[in-house]
Amino acid sequence: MTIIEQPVDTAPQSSHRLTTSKAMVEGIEIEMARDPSVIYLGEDVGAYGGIFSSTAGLLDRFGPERVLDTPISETAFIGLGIGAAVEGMRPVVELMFADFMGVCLDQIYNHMAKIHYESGGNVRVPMVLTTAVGGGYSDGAQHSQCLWGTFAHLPGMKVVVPSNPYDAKGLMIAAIRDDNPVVYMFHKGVMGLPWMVKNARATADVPEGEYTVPIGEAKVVRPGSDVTVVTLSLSVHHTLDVAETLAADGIDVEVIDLRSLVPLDRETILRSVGKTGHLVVVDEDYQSFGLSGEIAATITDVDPGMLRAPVARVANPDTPIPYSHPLEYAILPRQDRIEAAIRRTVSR
Amino acid sequence: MTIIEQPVDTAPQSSHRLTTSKAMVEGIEIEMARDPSVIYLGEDVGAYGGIFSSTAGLLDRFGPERVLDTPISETAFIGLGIGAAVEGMRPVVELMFADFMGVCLDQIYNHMAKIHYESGGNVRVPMVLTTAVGGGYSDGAQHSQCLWGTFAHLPGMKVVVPSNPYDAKGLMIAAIRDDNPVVYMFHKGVMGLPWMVKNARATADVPEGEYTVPIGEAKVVRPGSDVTVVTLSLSVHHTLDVAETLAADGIDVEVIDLRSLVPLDRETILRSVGKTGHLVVVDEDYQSFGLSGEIAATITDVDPGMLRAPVARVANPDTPIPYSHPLEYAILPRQDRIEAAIRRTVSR
Amino acid sequence: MTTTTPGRPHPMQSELDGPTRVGLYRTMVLIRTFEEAIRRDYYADKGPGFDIGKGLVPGEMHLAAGQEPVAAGVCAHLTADDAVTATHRPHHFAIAHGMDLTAMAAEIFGRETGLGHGRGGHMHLFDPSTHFSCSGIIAEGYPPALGQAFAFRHQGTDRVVVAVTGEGAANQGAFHESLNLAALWKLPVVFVVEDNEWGISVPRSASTSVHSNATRGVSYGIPAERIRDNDVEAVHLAASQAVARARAGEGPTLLEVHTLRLWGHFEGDAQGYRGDLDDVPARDPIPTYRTTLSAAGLLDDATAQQISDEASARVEDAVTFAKESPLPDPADAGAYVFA
Amino acid sequence: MTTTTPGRPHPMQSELDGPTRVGLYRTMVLIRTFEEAIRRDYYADKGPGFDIGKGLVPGEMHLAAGQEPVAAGVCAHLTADDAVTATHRPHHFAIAHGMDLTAMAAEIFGRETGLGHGRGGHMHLFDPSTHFSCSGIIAEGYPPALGQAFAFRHQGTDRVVVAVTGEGAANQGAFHESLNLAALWKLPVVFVVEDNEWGISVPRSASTSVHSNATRGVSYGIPAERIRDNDVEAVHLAASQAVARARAGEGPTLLEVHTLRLWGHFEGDAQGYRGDLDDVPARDPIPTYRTTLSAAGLLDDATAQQISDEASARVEDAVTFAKESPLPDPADAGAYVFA
Ligand SMILES: Cc1ncc(C[n+]2csc(CCOP(=O)(O)OP(=O)(O)O)c2C)c(N)n1
Ligand SMILES: Cc1ncc(C[n+]2csc(CCOP(=O)(O)OP(=O)(O)O)c2C)c(N)n1
Ligand SMILES: [Mg+2]
Ligand SMILES: [Mg+2]
Repeated sequence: MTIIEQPVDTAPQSSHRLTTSKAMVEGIEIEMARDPSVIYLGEDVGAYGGIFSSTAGLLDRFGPERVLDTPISETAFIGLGIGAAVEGMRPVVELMFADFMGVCLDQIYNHMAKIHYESGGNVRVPMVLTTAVGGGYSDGAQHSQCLWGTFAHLPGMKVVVPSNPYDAKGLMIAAIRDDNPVVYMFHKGVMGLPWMVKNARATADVPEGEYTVPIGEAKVVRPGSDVTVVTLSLSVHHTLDVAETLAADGIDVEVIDLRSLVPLDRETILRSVGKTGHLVVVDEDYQSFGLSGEIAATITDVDPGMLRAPVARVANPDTPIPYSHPLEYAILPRQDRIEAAIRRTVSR
Repeated sequence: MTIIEQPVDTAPQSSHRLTTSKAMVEGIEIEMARDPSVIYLGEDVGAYGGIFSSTAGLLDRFGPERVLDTPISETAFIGLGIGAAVEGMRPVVELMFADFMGVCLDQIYNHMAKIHYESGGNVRVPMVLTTAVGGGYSDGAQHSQCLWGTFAHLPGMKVVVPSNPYDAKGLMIAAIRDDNPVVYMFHKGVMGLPWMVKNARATADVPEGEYTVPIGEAKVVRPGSDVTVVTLSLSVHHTLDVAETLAADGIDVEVIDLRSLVPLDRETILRSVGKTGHLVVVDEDYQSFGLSGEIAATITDVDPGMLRAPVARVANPDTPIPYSHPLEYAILPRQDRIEAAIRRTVSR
Repeated sequence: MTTTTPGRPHPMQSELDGPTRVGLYRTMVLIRTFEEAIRRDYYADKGPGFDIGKGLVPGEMHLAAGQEPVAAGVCAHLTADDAVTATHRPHHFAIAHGMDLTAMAAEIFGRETGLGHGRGGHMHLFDPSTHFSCSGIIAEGYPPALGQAFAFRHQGTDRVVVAVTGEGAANQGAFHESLNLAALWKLPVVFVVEDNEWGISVPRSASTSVHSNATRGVSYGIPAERIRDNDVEAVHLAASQAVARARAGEGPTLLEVHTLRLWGHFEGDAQGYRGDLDDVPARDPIPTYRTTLSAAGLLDDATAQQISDEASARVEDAVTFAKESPLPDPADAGAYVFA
Repeated sequence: MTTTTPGRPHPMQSELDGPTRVGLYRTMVLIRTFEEAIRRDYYADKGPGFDIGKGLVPGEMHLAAGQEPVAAGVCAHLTADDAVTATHRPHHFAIAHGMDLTAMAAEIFGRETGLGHGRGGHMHLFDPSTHFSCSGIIAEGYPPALGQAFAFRHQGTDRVVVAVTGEGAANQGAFHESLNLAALWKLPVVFVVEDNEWGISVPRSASTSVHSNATRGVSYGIPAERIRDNDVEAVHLAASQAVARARAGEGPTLLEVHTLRLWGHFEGDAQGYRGDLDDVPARDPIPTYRTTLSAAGLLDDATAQQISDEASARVEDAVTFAKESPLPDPADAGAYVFA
């Protein structure tokens, strides 16, 4: 991490109290130590330690043979990851921002994701593609997107999206050990970076040593009875904030952190909506043709009668992400919009 | 058209009886004749006339200054279209298969689609991106995809998907005249190509001269009272086939051809489902995180109570498209699956 | 190596020994025999008329007739431990690299016994036992080749990778990125550009700003060579040096071979755009090489016949196996999405 | 032109006249003054601590201090009818090409009066009146530049386009595709590579397989030149020839300028990875050029002060205008998605 560093938290704390970024790195580190076939490649992942601190310390520990700075050639180095995976390695490859998918999507969706199928199961591509997502700090239309709807739409790759330190580590270890390509999307706003707005839940106790969070299992992060909010990533935290506020008003919100988009844990969603009868989806990606529709359809696939009110979708309203702060906050699914949507939904 | 040519139809017919591909070309031709700033560029669009006959005859009529064969450099020539549009031209640029979006998506979604917004409306990008979609002829996982869900998810570009000669011409003229980027996705199976399986509705009477089909208006191509099928492109024809079969059994199917995905004509969908209470979505794209979910959400956004049965989604079940014919037909939304879904839906 | 090729010695004064030369011929004949059989069965049942989606072998079919010298000359230096990544036009490299004809044919016929259980098809042949793969997306086979090379070196072996594209594909971004990265990291890759002068209907002069892609080696600081005249022995020689460099850890080489697309871009292509069609048959490299070898006293008619018969027998066995194999069960279409 | 640059005449024997030389200096000073003001206001309100999303100017901020010679030397040959496409580090080119400082500053401050009504931000400056645009995606500004050039020629004008990237970006596929297509179609583009030796934390030696991108011109059959020493007059000279070629219909040229990243990749970058930091201040091209001009008797202290004062006045006017302008109305966030 090179951007003006500040001490994270000086209060006495358990030795395993980590930010999300450090938990993510710890997961990588454990696997690199355990399995010599794990390497990490990408732009500025060496001496810099990752623009969003996804690799801090790895170069020092594992050296330049296993932690590799690449040229700005995403097609070449993601492809390199694919070929290395095919030949038995377990590469973790970083696409610095998910927004850059457009220069290398062919390697991702036509190769990484399809080789296993095209080979009739004879070739495996056990690689992890890590990538930073999300806005909220005025980085403009090409550096703030979530785009998980796009990755999840295209078959053959798993997609995980941790929202907190525990999941960040456990999903990373699970992703590296998975025999399939796994896209690991981390929101800059959950990483606990010293140079971004502070998120209280971005630092937490994390077990030492290895453990996995199973890919494909959502988590009910707050049980509730009145309304189900299905969400992920940074929006989990905004939603939890709102749930606390609403609890004071007697509105009991159940919050589901999807954690994985592919496979999607439809059971957990159905169980919750079966109980609450009210569904709000909070999604920082573009609204149409994406995640929020898929969650609605998860219910209508089975029984639209479960829904006692319209499904509220709190997402980016199909707008490129504006630079100017008030505009950006207007299109992001933040506390104000989430709260309004929940109130509207439970009142019907 | 170079692939083994055969006479299309020798029966006496109106002089405006055209295949979809010829109707598409006629639309381009009218606009090129009318407006010297319209050019067409892409791979094999000159002497070859377009791999799927999207440009047959244009080189002869307009010459190599306006109908340009490009190198296989999609990023460069789509970008070229963008820059030319910014400077006042109206380029039509062909991406030979939508499947190739991965090598050039950045120009498409981060530039073509966003420049207008980023410029605060000061720069316009009036270009058309034409591209062939769809499978059904064993072209494998990298040459058979529809992917319209991906294009429609990313904001700033209109997306149109004609299913027949009339719409192909009218939407082409509308797209070229639109001041926004328009993605024009034509299914190989609706083009009426002599070397593909014949589709009865791929040849039809088309008005001579100019007319437009408004972008953003769906069309009820078959009115019915029992169930609404929302679909597009080749699937419209499969659905109409099934509707005829089911009519004999007293099941009255309303078929909506979306024609445009962006903007999406939600009114027409809501009006129909409001009437029938039953919804089936037929979509040749991947099922999850795409079009079919968005259509379901169009209802749940407003009133899930409109739905008297689960929404049936007949789509590609999130599988890369297999080469072998029986496998491919198993994953495509063809008549058998459409019929079963409609029967299941109306029986609930 | 230099970026342009000085005149090669006439094949009569070949540097190669007789068995090697006959071996190259045998490989070329096997490839052609396979392609002719596929072509025959491709058209066998497309009617009435021509429906690309019909028949024993549906879909697009890109055959490599005329380009056998490239595959034969290059792959002669490889073992099954080395990798090859090819293009939408992959059969010649697959065969030259030793792919099992039976599983290959079965895949092309879409059978459950095929390399990919019928999931891949002719543009998607994956064979772990020869480390062979290919892709239908132009130039996008290059990047994964880098990774195979990286793994081979990381694993402490001297295995190499051959990565193939056409001259049209060399104008795609992936070409540039791959050559730069391979050069920078000195990866054991031999990049092969098959210049058959056409990218579908577009001639090289309309796609490529320079006459030869060998010129482009200098952009990456790597040796590059253009092999003229579709000459299998010249390919063999150049490839032997390139493969040796890669094995020795000296990094990548770029080889461009000026070859010939004997048939259409894909089957069904009437090639109306092509002015040189009349000359093409005379440039067929197989009869030419046969003449050379017989003039050198290495190939009498009987041996040639025997080579041809052997090839036919192997190919027809493979095709028969394919045709007799079961089609995949539609109920299994969703298998193999995930491991 | 050759791919390597022979030693340039010492600036004392400049081929340029006095007013031109002072004009170049004036442009460089204006740029630097603007960047310093932005830097000041960038940090003005990021606290407590440093929160990148806070303050008058939030978000990433890539400043071009040290690279002024490139923009000043190239844009001296352009009029507002010519186009420039720049990168994530665009201010120096925007200013040298004559962008209105007021609307530019207002955009950077995210105001409704900005060039893009606050929608774009510092990486997305679009100015139809100077045909200026930029992009935050590496090398992806090149392809649209081809289209502007195409349109200019199609419209029968002799207008040209300057397209800029960094040396890191030159390893991206878009670079290769764009140079090939521009060369093939002889488009009036001048490609400029700013080699500041770094792509964020990665030195050129770890990203680029050759020492100079000028080497790569040969891959496209176009003239290419590397300008050493961050020398504004050498840039001016090379650009004059390149722009003249483009205007005359002779096609594109590739110019690489060896320049200097005086500050971090973006603001907040502590540059711990950078070993040359101590030497950097002494390589600042502005004081160096000032010394040259004053030695040549062209710039006394009073004139220098006047240039600096004028620049400050213009910049502070622009910044004041920006700060006093209204922020956009959140209710309008959805405007301008479609025309
Ligand atoms: C990215 C991409 N663009 C376009 C195509 C369509 N396409 C398939 S083969 C081909 C021509 C390839 O020419 P070349 O590289 O010379 O190979 P050849 O066919 O001559 O062997 C084209 C344009 C593709 N498959 N991928
Ligand atoms: C396709 C893409 N990959 C990565 C990035 C992230 N990124 C932004 S600037 C930069 C370094 C660019 O280096 P260079 O081209 O030398 O320009 P400089 O910053 O030195 O001006 C990188 C990697 C990006 N914006 N786009
Ligand atoms: Mg070719
Ligand atoms: Mg740089």
